[in-house]
Amino acid sequence: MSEAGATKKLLYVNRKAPYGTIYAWESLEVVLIGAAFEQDVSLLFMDDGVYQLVKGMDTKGIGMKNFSPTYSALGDYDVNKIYVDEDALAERGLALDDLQHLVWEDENEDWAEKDSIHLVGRDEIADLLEQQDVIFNF
Amino acid sequence: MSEAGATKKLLYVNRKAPYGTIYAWESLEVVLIGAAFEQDVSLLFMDDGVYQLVKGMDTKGIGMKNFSPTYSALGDYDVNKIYVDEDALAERGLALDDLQHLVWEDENEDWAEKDSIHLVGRDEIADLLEQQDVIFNF
Amino acid sequence: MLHIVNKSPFATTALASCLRVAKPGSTILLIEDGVYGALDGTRNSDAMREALADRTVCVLGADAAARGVADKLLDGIDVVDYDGFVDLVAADDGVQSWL
Amino acid sequence: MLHIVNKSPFATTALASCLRVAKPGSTILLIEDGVYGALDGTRNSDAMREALADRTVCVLGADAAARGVADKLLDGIDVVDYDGFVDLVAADDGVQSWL
Amino acid sequence: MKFGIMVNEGPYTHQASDSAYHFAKAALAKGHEIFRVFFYHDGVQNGTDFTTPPQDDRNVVKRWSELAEAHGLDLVLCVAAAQRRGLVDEEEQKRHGKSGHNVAPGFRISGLGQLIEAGIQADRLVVFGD
Amino acid sequence: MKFGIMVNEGPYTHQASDSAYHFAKAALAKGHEIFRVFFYHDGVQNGTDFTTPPQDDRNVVKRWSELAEAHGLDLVLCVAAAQRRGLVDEEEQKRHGKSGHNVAPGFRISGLGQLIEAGIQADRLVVFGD
Repeated sequence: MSEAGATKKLLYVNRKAPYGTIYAWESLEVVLIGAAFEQDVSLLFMDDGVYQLVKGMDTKGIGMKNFSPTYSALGDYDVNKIYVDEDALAERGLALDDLQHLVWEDENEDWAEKDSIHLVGRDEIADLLEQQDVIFNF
Repeated sequence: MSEAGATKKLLYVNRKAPYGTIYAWESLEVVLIGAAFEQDVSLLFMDDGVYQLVKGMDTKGIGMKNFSPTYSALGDYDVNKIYVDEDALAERGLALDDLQHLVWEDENEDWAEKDSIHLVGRDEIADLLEQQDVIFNF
Repeated sequence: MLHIVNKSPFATTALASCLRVAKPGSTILLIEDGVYGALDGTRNSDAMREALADRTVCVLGADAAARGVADKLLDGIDVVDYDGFVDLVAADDGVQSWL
Repeated sequence: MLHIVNKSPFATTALASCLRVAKPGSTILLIEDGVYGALDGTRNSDAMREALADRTVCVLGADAAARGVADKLLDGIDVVDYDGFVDLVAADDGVQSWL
Repeated sequence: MKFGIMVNEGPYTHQASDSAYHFAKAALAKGHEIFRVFFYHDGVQNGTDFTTPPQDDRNVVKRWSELAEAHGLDLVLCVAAAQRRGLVDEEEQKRHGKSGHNVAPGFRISGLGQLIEAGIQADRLVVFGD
Repeated sequence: MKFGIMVNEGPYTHQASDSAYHFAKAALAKGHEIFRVFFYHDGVQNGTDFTTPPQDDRNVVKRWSELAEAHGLDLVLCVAAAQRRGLVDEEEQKRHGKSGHNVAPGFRISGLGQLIEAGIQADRLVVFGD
């Protein structure tokens, strides 16, 4: 599994809300740096992690940097497999439309714009975890 | 309420398990220092805080100091109002007998040994919180 | 008295512990990730609606706005700023932080 | 694969989230405050008994002993030391920590 | 009114120090007095002047120092917590032979009695933590 | 087998660093290799030599330094996290004009790429945190 040069499947698991703790932001910094390594990268947002992708954040009142625009840059870094737990959304009263619309351009299809976010359920999450070579937890 | 010289009602609220985080231990250090101030002191253990008082801890395997013997010294510091949430115990399958037997000696009754731990329910906890001048949270 | 909750009800049991013992007439202030407890349409909304029947529930507006959820608050929840936070602490005669 | 849970099921939702997606045949290792999830007679015991039906559940013995609960474990739970922890990581081909 | 404030977590990782800062600032602006801000547990990390946060982020430590400077705030780091976590003033530097000292302006290291005193002397104690 | 270890919390407040240490020690004793221990978030505080914990407590920082010394462990503190939280080596001390430096023996400051590399090069990555 650790063959030099082989591409590995890397998963970043995000389960915490933004701003209350810094994990969401510092996790995103890892993803951006990690993109340069040209591995097979996925992101999973579950539990309160789904709140990281909510649109319309305005942090002026708490005096902290709003890092949420950075998510929309992920597509440019070829990070386009973003899995969101649909049950986590539902129990929080959220729909896909409450999240940022994250897209990427597929060079194999004449740069067609495609959605990066994929809603997944319990079984798909279980599979996703099992398929990885490396999981980063924050 | 902040009359100089007046005795205040101080409550230490402990809601976290020991060893996984240091709050239990460092909270106990505050209680010991605070005892010198001769205020009207109470301790409340609720939620996972009730695990702090479980007897028979043996920390050799994790290489951390077992600070639990210190609880038995609280009586000598005139800290003898120790309230434990009985519902928190019950949902954890614990009985009073699973906890350390904490006692104090009543100088007004010829140093009779008395129990420091008092089991309390929801309404008593609600009253206890309302009665305090100062609450320390950990 | 004033109860302060700074945790999401979906992550920890802090809000549930608070609601269990917060008396009628007391005030519950939701700050930081605690603001998620103030939202409508969630698994937690019924518990909060029940709290609103006999307790005052406030949310720190800056924390709700930061998280993009300021427009999703339950009816009956008061929005306060840091000045209002100070006023709540000054007005009540005790503060319990559900860390 | 190996799932590691280090939180009390009475404090956070980490164990519940883990049990929801840990597949039959996977291993769940409870460490630190996670060991409280391994105890018999608690509000959480039924969920753990259900997990034991088709998953392997281990507890780090040193963490259970530190907390004075080593004699309260559910039947069917394996006790491991740090050596056993290493073996579990080496044996399974993936590790997910439910922080 | 006289407030006491307790901060249990360090800068950046948890929002506790930010919330405490905004609370303190608002209280002072409304004419209240802050008797003391006591930093405990990882909260002592709010007092390190060794931080150099990114330009586009707030400087949590400096903000506390400036608030202390402007309002004569008493910012106290618990000595026991500071020793466990690596906060060293000039005196401790000499005693323990460290290469420097990292307590930021406006902060001082003192004992847990200062927390109890804050609880007793203030009209209200507000705790910020995790 | 080759392990990578990630530590997300600082010493003493959370057990994460203790668990990681005992895991690493056991792995080395069993003949496994530790490719790298990467300290992120508050985990960088594990690398401060400014701590002086009580005599009756373990010395978390020193324990890591000694394990590194004995086994040639690579202990890496994330530079961005270190700057936010006040970890300074001699180079950073000069650059930012601090009064000293507080990176303990055996630790080095480097970039996040070192974490990704550990994930790729190691057979297993184990994360310890809160």
